[in-house]
Amino acid sequence: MRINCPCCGERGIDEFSYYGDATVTRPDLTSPTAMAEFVAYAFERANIPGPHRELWYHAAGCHLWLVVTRNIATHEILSVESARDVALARNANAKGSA
Amino acid sequence: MPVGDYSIFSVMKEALRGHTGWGPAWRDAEPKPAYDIVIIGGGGHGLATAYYLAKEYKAARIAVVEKGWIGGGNVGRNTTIVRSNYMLPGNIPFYELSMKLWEGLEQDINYNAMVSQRGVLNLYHSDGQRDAFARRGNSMRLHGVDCELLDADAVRKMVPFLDFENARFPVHGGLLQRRGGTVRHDAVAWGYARAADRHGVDIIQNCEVTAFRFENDHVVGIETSRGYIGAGKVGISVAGNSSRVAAMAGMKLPIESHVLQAFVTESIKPFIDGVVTFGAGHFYISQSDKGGLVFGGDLDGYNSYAQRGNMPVVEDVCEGGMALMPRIGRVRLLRSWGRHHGYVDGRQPVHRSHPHQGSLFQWRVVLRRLQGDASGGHVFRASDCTR
Amino acid sequence: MAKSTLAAQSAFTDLKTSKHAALTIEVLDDLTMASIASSKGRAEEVKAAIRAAYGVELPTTPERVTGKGIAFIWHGPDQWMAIADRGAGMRDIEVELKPVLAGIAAVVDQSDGRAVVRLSGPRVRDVLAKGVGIDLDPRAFKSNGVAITHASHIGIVLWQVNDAPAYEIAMFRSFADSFATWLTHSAAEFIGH
Amino acid sequence: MTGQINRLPSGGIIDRSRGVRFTFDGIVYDGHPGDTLASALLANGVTLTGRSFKYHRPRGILSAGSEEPSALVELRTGARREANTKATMAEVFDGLESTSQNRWPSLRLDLMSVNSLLSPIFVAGFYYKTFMWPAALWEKLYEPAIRRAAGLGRASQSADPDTYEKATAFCDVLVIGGGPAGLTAALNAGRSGARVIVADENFALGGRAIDDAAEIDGKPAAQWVAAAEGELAAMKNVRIMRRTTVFGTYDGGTYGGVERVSDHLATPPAGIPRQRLWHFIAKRSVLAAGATERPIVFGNNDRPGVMLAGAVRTYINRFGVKPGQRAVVFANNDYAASTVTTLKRAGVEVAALVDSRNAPSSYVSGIVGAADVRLISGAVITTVNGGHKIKSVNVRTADGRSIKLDCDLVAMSGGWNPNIQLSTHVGGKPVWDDVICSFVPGTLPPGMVVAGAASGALGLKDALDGGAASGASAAGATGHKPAGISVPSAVNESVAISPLWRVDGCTGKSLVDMQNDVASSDIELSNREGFRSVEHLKRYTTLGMATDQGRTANVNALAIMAELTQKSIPQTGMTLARPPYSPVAIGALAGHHRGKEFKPSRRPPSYTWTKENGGKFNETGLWLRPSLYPKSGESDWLDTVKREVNTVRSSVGICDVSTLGKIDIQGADAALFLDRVYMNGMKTLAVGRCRYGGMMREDGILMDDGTVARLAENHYFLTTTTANAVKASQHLELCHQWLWPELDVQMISATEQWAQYAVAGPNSRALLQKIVDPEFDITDKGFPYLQVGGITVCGGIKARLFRLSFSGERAFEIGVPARYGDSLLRRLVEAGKEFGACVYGTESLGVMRIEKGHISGPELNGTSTARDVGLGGMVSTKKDFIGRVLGDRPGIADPDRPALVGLRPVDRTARLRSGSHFLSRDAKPTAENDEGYMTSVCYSPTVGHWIALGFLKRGPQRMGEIIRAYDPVRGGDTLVEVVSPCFVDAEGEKVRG
Repeated sequence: MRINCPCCGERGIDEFSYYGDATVTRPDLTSPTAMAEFVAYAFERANIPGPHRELWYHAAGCHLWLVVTRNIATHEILSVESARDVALARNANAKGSA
Repeated sequence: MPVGDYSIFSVMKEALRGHTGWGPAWRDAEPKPAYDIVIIGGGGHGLATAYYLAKEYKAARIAVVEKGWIGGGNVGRNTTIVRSNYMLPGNIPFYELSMKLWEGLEQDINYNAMVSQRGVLNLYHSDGQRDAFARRGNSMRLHGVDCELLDADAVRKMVPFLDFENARFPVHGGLLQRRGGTVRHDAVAWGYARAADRHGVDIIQNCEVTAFRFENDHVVGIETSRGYIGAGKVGISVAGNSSRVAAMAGMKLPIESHVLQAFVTESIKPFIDGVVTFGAGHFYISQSDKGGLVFGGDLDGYNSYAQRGNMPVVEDVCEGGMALMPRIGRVRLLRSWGRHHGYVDGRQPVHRSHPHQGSLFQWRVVLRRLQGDASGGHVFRASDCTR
Repeated sequence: MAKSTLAAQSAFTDLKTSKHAALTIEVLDDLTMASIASSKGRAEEVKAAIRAAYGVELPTTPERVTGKGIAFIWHGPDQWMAIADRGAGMRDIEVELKPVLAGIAAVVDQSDGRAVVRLSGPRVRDVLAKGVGIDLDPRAFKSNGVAITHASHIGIVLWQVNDAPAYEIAMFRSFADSFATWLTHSAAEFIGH
Repeated sequence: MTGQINRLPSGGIIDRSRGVRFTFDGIVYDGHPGDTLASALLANGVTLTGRSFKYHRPRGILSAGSEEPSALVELRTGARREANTKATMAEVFDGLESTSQNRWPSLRLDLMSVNSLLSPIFVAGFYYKTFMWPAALWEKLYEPAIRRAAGLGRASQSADPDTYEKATAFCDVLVIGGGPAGLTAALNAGRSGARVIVADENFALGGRAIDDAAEIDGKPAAQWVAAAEGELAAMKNVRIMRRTTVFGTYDGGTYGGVERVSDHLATPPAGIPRQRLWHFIAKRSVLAAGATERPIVFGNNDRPGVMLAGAVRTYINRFGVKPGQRAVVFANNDYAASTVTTLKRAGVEVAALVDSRNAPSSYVSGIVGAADVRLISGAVITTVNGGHKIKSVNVRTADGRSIKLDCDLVAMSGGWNPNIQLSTHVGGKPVWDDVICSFVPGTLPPGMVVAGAASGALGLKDALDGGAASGASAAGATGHKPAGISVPSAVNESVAISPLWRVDGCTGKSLVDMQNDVASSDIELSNREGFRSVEHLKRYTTLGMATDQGRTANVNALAIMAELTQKSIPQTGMTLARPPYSPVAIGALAGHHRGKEFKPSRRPPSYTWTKENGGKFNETGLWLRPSLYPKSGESDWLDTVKREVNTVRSSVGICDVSTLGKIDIQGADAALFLDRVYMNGMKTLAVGRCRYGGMMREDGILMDDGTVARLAENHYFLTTTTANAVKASQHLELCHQWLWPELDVQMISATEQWAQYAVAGPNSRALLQKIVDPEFDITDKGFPYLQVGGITVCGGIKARLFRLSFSGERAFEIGVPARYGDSLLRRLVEAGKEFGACVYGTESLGVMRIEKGHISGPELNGTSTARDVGLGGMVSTKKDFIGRVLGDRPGIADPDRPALVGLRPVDRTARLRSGSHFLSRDAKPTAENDEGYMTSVCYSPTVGHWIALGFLKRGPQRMGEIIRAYDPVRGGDTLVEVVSPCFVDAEGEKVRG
């Protein structure tokens, strides 16, 4: 598998380390159901074949965290984004909707 | 009427008439409208579960439904090791029960699964690792499980061909479970299937589950590619597909499906006796009764349903192999394969009840461990029918 | 600065340098280096400050720019590594850059954190191919190109100095001798042992 | 020596001007460069090459390529001995030693061939049904016997003396196979300017064009191939790789290849590896791997002398060897008919062409007519007669008569199977092609096109056309426009076929998988017992699992199973191939990384000095950390540790702590960021001060600990443990980039910039005073405990000084730029002489931290919480931080969980051992009574006996209780007293003053 790092270009997966699901969002400590939310955040996963948004780290490269959308049934990589950019957009949305 | 019991006598008898008297090892059953218990997944755990259930509850109507052919999942894709040398309290009794079942398995199911207790030796390479293994070994002893902590000399005597001279991480010793070993993995599935079948279990192949049917929060049956099948209880035993099947029942599991590659070499004359695991790299190895070196190492490390891995892990495992046993350099890797299995932190089987009220619906997840197949079936049987 | 009585040790204690026609291996021990990481949202100011001080444009892609007696190597988004010869004057890039980038970037001395080797000659790409998974063909990688990657399990930053071709490779100092072992092994085919 | 009796006077592409001398089973033979071992043996009239796996049937050479299932030999001797080498792929060289396998005592007289007589018992799966009673005998008798009998060749018992390499190559177009399709693909892609790699598993290009002595562009194929090769070699953008097998397709256009760099030489030349593993990264690939001829399944079809028809042509055309004197050709297709012509041309008598089809095509009639060879249509060979050598074959004619034809060679052809394996490795599904009666590639891996025989285009013209078009299109897809497609002229052979998978009514075993001795009857048994799915068939009979990867067996087996179950072949299934395409040496896959180079070693700044002074190292992750500095006169490590610890506690010692992870954190939000990643507060840390800190994982488990120093308002410098440095840095980056990207934080690793030494002991300040430049005040008042500051040492070298202590003594850590690390250590040692200072390693460091009850790796073991290790009080409740919520989840917040205590033996002379479990004093040793375990132990020179730390259930409430430390794996069972984990200076006075 090769991942097209937005900074470094395409590299073999030996340069990256996989972290996991990128669709979960860290809950708010002050939520009344914080414990249940954190349990879901830390442990529960959809894990269904097909496109999967997931975090990878360019460990042997530029140290960028990436959001990779990858079909986990075929290993086809559909998109690669900087996690920071995705997170900033997520935060902006959260603010916008707040 | 096909030949019944397997034995050297029946084999000799059949040899004289060209083996024409053997019948199917198990019936290729057609689905009936309803069963008391339906097990989804015809792998090691599912078949063992059906067998132990059928053996104990003779009147129960039981079926195993399998989307492809039985034994095609993890039970047919692992590296054949059986052991109970785990550390954490919950695991040892589970796998030790399995070990005990393995030990009497062949007579119990009348099938030679070639359980071979040639020992599992986990090497350690530092004082810290030694202490961790001592802790594990003591834990095993407290559970009544055999194990020995060997020092470097004892290891050298046992496996003199390891790299003791030029190692980057020298071998300091090992934890040995003599009762650990290997089993012919396919035969586990076939043996349980045949034994379950002889107890009246319907094994329904090429039957894919597409949905669950619930009434009042109780499961009443499953929709399949071969029609609706009513069920008093349903067990899920589908390894890496657990999330997918559980999702049909509206459940989310603490699991990702990861791929683990395994490897076998060309057949060579006896080369290594028991199972050896490298404590400073991702490599473990044994030799099959056919002569192939069977080895594996680390997960590929990403979520996957593809049942195949990539090159970095192949290389990583072979690097571990060469570091530990530099005499395997000219032995050729013949075949690699991947299996996907559920992965939880700690990588252990998960037995859980459905969160819906009443817990009338059971599911279980079978992970990578062949070791747990026998006890998984047993434990599941217990949890299934004692409530 | 008072004259210190401490002696500097080369990062490469075991590497045999080479002047072979096929492959030249040199150790660059006397460098001063610093990491630069722009403060949040201040990258343009950082570029402007460097432009003003050194007359070069900091790259935003994996490239190297060279100014008078200094080079800047892209090191990730809004991050760079400044490199210069230390020389007899004991130049210290961290000390030099801190006032230039005060308040707009973090500057951290790396002069001793990295070991640097220079490889050049007609077989250099063949040698590097034995451990580096980067396409160094002239069509894909040019002079001043930069790659952060690994070589034979050792993290490196590699940049192309010229079309000879010559490359410089920086790695964490502690890895230098393992890198040297790999390099010696890989180069043996072309330059002997 | 009998001489090369079967060598033709001319022909082939061997180098007749030179000879090579080799041995097989100790007998010396001659061959030529360009020979394989198989061709050279055949030239010398050797046809018996080995014994089969299970029944020890005599075996010879079936094929001329990597699909060879039978002619497997041991090559070389001693440490270089390699088992199961295909004689058809091994190049001969001067001095080559080869040996037959799986026979005892000799190849001709193999006593194990008694198995053949027992073959009625040894059918597929027989062992599953037997050897069960009595149970004890399985392990004692049956299995050892099975294991001894199993296996083919003998692997070397010594470490592999050769070296291996790995390399990566990038290209626009990877052409897999250098036959006619591959060459036209490479030429057309190359001419467009694309970067092309053409890899062929053989040592010579040309493939079937040469094997069949075809005509291309009106010239003999060899001439055209040489010209094509010349043109390719002249292109700078093309790389020709011979002896290179592309063995696997992986995701993302990655292909694995292995180059047999030196296998054709007696030993690799200095500096050259034996083999090289290639990672090919290709934008596009052209699979032109050709096709493998199928055997036909009939009685004794595995006898030496039964060969594939194509192989017969290859031996004659490529190697100038005639594989027999009198041949019968047996085929179900047109393509094989030319074998007759080839044989005749080589002077081999052809007894007949036995064609299973009732009505021979005009193509076949034309050929046999011209060659004046008897054609027996609608006929089959039922049985081969003869053991080590063929004597004759029985032929059943169309009208059912049996006739006997004398011969010593059978050339058979059941048609051709495209070599589609590489198209299926990443999930491509092949499809059935009724025209060629085999599977052809269906869905392809991204970027792959297939050409020539691999695509099912068996004819030469089609292969050349397909190759050219594929090469051009693949290059075009990478942005290289060819000027036009150029294809040489050639004629298609007729490949018409009418399937014949097996001959019924045979006597003798009809082999399907020759290497694994799977016969047609085994497939019948498999069907009878319900093992009908292709995967069951394979696993039950071991069919297709041999070193040829089922290339000669799988399709025949499927067809037979389809026949038995009355299904079509595609309905019956297809086993998907998995890498490798042909077996790859493990050494090649490991490359450089073995022995000391298994992993890189990280050397700390004190490495040289430690070596010079006889210090020992231990492996901590990749680091080699000095562990112990024995002095002469010390009898064991404990003596050394005692001296080192006593020296530190009474005077001063020096320890290299450079390996700790060091991260520089700056930015306006640095304080806030650290507050969120540490469980304790960091905002409140004053500038110029240090604080111990702990990090959790989000699940509430303790991840790492270290110190945080605040160098300026927005500037922190933190350390991680040596073992967790990489993990911690990755975690912090995740927090920064993914969780809180809005924060202004810059994180830069500075681990390697600083050589850092702990200087510990009552005299530490006095010693440092001699190093630190005089303008800096490092008195207890001016530089108190937990102070940090920038200073200079030794006349102006910039340095950082920390007042930290792991030992519990007054102590400092001093950091200087790493290049001065060696020199500074020497200076410290020199300056320390007046205090009797010592340098100490991780052993003494460990002892002193245990004496102080400080946690380390054994306590930070991935399952412990802050509470477990006694740091519960540090956990902030005033802020959010990673792990805050789940750290309180029911499972891990259980107050009954084992927690940190100190332990000392009741009998003070007793030794303690880490890993012991705790039991109440009188409790039985059972799992239910397990109350925790000992994590760290040491002999404490300071208190004069062994001490320990451990996790004990409700431990902190059990001070003074006597419990058992149970250690059956080392025969230990010691009574210990539960005490505070801090054994030395509990009030912490020494550390401050």
